[in-house]
Amino acid sequence: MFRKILIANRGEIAVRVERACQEMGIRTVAVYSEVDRHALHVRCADEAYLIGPPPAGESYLVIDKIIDAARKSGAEAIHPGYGFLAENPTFAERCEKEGIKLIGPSAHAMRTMGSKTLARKTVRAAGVPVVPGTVEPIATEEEVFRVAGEIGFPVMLKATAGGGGKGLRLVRGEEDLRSSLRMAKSEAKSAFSDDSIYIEKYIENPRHVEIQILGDRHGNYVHLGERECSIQRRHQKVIEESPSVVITPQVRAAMGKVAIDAGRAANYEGVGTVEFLVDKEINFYFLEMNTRLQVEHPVTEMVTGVDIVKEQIRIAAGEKLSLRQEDVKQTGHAIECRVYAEDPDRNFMPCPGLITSLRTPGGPGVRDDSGVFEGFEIPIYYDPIISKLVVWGKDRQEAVVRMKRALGEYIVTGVKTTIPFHIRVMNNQHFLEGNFDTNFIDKVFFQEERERELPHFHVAVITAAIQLFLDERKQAIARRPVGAGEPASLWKYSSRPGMPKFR
Amino acid sequence: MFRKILIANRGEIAVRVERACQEMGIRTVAVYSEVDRHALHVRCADEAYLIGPPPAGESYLVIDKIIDAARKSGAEAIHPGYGFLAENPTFAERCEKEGIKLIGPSAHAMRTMGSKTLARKTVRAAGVPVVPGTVEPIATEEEVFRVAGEIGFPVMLKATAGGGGKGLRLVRGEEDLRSSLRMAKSEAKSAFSDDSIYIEKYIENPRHVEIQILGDRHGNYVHLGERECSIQRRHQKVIEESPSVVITPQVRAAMGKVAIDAGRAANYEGVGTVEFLVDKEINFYFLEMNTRLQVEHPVTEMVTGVDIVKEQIRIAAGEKLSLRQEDVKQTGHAIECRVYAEDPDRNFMPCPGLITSLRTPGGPGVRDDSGVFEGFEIPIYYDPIISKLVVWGKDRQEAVVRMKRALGEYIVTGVKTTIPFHIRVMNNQHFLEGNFDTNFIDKVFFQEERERELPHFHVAVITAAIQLFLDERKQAIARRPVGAGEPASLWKYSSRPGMPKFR
Amino acid sequence: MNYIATIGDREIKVTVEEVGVARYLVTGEGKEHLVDAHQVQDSIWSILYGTDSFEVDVQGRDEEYEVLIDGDCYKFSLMNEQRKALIRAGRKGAAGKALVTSPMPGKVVKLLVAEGEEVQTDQGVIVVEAMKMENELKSAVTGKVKEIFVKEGEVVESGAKLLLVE
Amino acid sequence: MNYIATIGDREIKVTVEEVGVARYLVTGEGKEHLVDAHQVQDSIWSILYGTDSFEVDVQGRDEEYEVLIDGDCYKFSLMNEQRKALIRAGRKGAAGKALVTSPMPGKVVKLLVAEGEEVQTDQGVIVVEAMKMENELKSAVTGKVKEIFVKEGEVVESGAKLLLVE
Repeated sequence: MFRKILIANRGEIAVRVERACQEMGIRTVAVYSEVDRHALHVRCADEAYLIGPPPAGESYLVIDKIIDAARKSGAEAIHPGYGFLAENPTFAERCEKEGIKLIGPSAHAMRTMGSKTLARKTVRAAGVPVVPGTVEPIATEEEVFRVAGEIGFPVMLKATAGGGGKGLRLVRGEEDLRSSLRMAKSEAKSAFSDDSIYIEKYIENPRHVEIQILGDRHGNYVHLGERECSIQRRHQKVIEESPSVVITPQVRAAMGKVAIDAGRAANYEGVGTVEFLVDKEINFYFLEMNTRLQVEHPVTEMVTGVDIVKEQIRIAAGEKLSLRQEDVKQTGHAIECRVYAEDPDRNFMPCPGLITSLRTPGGPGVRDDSGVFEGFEIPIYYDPIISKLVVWGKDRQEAVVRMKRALGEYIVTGVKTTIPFHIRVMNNQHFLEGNFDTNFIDKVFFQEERERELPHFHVAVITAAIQLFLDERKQAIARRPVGAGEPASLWKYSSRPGMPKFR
Repeated sequence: MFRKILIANRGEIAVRVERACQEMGIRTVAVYSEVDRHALHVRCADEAYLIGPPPAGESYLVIDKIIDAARKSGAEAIHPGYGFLAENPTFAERCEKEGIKLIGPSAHAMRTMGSKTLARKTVRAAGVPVVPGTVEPIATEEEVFRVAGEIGFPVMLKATAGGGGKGLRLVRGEEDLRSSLRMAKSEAKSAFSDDSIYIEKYIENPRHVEIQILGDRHGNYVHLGERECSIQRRHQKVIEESPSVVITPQVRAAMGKVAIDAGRAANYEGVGTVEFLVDKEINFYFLEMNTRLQVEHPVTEMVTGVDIVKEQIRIAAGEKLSLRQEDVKQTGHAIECRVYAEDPDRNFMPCPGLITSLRTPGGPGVRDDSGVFEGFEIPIYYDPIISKLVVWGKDRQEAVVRMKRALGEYIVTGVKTTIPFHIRVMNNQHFLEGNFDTNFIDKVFFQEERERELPHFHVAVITAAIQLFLDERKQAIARRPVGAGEPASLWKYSSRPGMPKFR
Repeated sequence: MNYIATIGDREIKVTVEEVGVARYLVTGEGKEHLVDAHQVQDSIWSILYGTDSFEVDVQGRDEEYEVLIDGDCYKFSLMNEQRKALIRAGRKGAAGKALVTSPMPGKVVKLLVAEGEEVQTDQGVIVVEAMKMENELKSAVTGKVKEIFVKEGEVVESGAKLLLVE
Repeated sequence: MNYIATIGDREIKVTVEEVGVARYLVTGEGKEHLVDAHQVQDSIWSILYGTDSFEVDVQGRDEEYEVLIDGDCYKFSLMNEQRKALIRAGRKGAAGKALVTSPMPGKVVKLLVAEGEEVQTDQGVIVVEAMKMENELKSAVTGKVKEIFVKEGEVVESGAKLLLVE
């Protein structure tokens, strides 16, 4: 087993990996940019190396700096977490060259699955069902129009190097194709410095269900069942759960087998996730394979009892899988809510800033994977994730009420967070019934929210009035010139979700 | 099912019960004394009633005030938590008279088990093995000397109404008997306003193992296995775990059967705990039965997946047990550390005060049942418990390293806490080997701690020096008169545990 | 003290009177309520509204309040009566004017309109990027782009003036 | 700046020199260390001792420090050289004197000795109750009870003088 591991990441996932290492008796090495000196992943590590200025492009994404820190610290392995260099084959090759074990799959597997088009080719050859569309990146606008015509609208434009919902555009008709292509390419360029795009038939109202697999270098594979990831906004997952209400044991077994086949097809070593689109008839189509530890891995840990990060490290150290397929049992139900520093009442605008107070939820069945603490300033340079709140219940009903309870206990002040959004989802009838697809949030939820009456308007106004009463008494506050209040009061006021109605 | 429940308690256990109620859709009513207006159990409740001045004797222990709040709020049931009125038969009778359901056993069962002597009589009749000693409270000093002579030293003096280690005295020889009796009686008087004492043979180096039982009013009983509670200081539990390393499946089954027999003997309804002393040969003797929800119930919840508080509420509502004995499975290993506002380096002196900063542990397998938040002032009037930190691991080894990891993440400043003490226990070789008994902390652990060298003395001094350097530069601090530094420096300095040695 | 809360086109008058330590008699829409209010943690208030317990997160800048209770966000403006009267005066003739400001720190990626151009309510006028997400900001009113305060590529603070529609 | 740390009967000289923002060159027992020190949360410091990362909880009142690292409590006195010299002078003739103080707020339950009585090191001299626990405080030295500052039943603050043994 490794004696020392460098974690080439930051925030909650770096902390998650450090926790696994500490429990395995492995020394941890953190890397940090200039704004992250106070960050939790630095405070909790055994060693820490400064790797440059705040922008990821000058620190967390610079291979030379990561390798240099690994060499100086004598780390035998590097855990990339997710994002940053996690699915970068060049980095994987460099690690190999330097004789440092990258905790993840081979560069070859990353390349195969990293290119959506090559991935589709590969798994299709292995008998995995895929969505109709191109398997090659598309060169010209003309070609886009031709292919779209062939497979028929609606179509999806996707960044070949894509992930995390970036460089994705749904196009319902020819008229939007040109502008959407421009946006997709520009986003892809800025996010992955690669603007190549491919096109796919768009499955109407699909569910997004994924299978977690583990594979060792001895050719053993197991799957840990599915995660239901259909609760998305702007094509980005925000709530995940396991099991999925629509997946029967038979379908689960079939998806698991296919997922493992996909893994084998790429000689996959480590932990990986095979994503599927599931239509109304519960047909499933391969969407992509993520060759990394997934943000939402904890929901699977909660229902299977398997510590996925520890397994990942053992696999990287060359050990055989510690469990066989028949050892894997799903018990109860788990849900994860991703808590971001975003304002759900202003179209999820990012809200970086200082966390002025914090109360994390506790009690039975509650797990908080956080990257912050009271007094931490969330930098503007990285994804604004605060923590992943995960609950376990003996069934879905208990898990949902428990999540609602935990979200109610969760206090984060100083920055806006998505906690209120999650509470509203937990209260939504369709969600409670498990009746949703990937369009639920954008198409259904916000509509219903707009109609909803808010119950405690008087308490809200009265509390604000008491605060104002005390403020005014404390001092006559220097006020802004008359009328300057408008911008705030006019800013998209009319379309704010959750607006109370009066009759 | 009840629509509204009043929780006649405060702190972490009140919060724990509120959580269960919220998840069951039951409205919660908190009661609070004048110092507890800001307390978490008030903030998290649906309703709250002020019941008087800080001293428990004028608020949480005043039956009329609790009943009055229940009536005003329309609560159909009262959950007493532990301590305060939890095992008070008069209160139970009053609730019955008022037509309010007390969530706990009958007054009769409380009386039977509440009097240690009557309890011993009752369970002995039911065939439960008990420790040799008196079954009646002892009237005179003379009698104490006589009985002690009969059963032979060492003997235990115990408050008949006792609990929580109060009014307990071990006497090794006749010479200490008189003074110990005085201390025991005075403590019993102040703690339970009842100074009656009984005497028992003292089992040398026993383990303390207890069985959690559930019983409904339809005569169904199950046990949820054992809790190992041998890690005690001053006869008070500080660390509990399940399962116990010394209990085999056979012994577990035998203890479980006996525990249920004890419950039946008192017509016990609700959740209860039967405590046993276990000697070197794994003979077990009935010690006492606690007719309440136990502080350490979460360790059982973690290994069985049963929400004991919810079961307790369902039983009180007249429902049948939701599980049979064969449904009960222990999975993995759980450990609880009680985090108190006490100074482990000054003989566990209570340290009430303001919590100036807080970082609660998170990640996989960690549960924190807390009653505080950053900015909360721990009152001097009640037990100084801050929280119960509980972890689950697939085996004891993982549970121990996980607890160590979680304790390391746990930051509480402003008050001294027992967190450092727990970290040291998790590092102790005997504890790691599961090789301990109820004398471990007082007799073995502190001895070994005194011998241990501390590894990071330089970092400690250097950090303090940097702080002093910055303080001095900030301002010339007004200093105290020369020599006044002595009290602190002399206070039991010589016997502080964890003193570094230099060679 | 008298306050006016404005939510959408509706106004509520609230009177606050201190009647004890952290205890207030509050009158709103004819009803009287005894409120026990403690600011327990930063912007978090523990409110006993009668005997009902609420945790209330009050965030106000200037007269605009955003209050969170049980995950619901209550947005309204609140000011004392005199102040309200002043505002009413000040508002005269400003109708149909809308300043588009940046709701977060970020970078101006693209201007979608030019000065003098006609825009409709909710028409996208500018794209601001933060944390690699492009956000299209819309005009709140119908009118003409009077002035543009920023250039493409410019980094802007939260609340920065971007452009004015009149 | 030069400091003297005293632990038991041992003294360590430490020199602190600021060499950058939150960076210090620290010399102790002949060895030099580059230390990056940030007070991140109340009394908690994040220390990079070279590249080794520590979380250090520094609690000091007057010159007495209690420092927590990984659950271990390091207790020592620390002051600058000049101050140390003064103390040395001040200490003269004070040997064998011990003031017993209350380590927590509580109530004096029982005095176990009277003024003028002879006591041994670690002999119990007074019982203080806090949170229903009786705590017997012991004398740190052998000597005679010089003065008793409290009465039975009296409520005392943390750090209150209880009695003096000389």
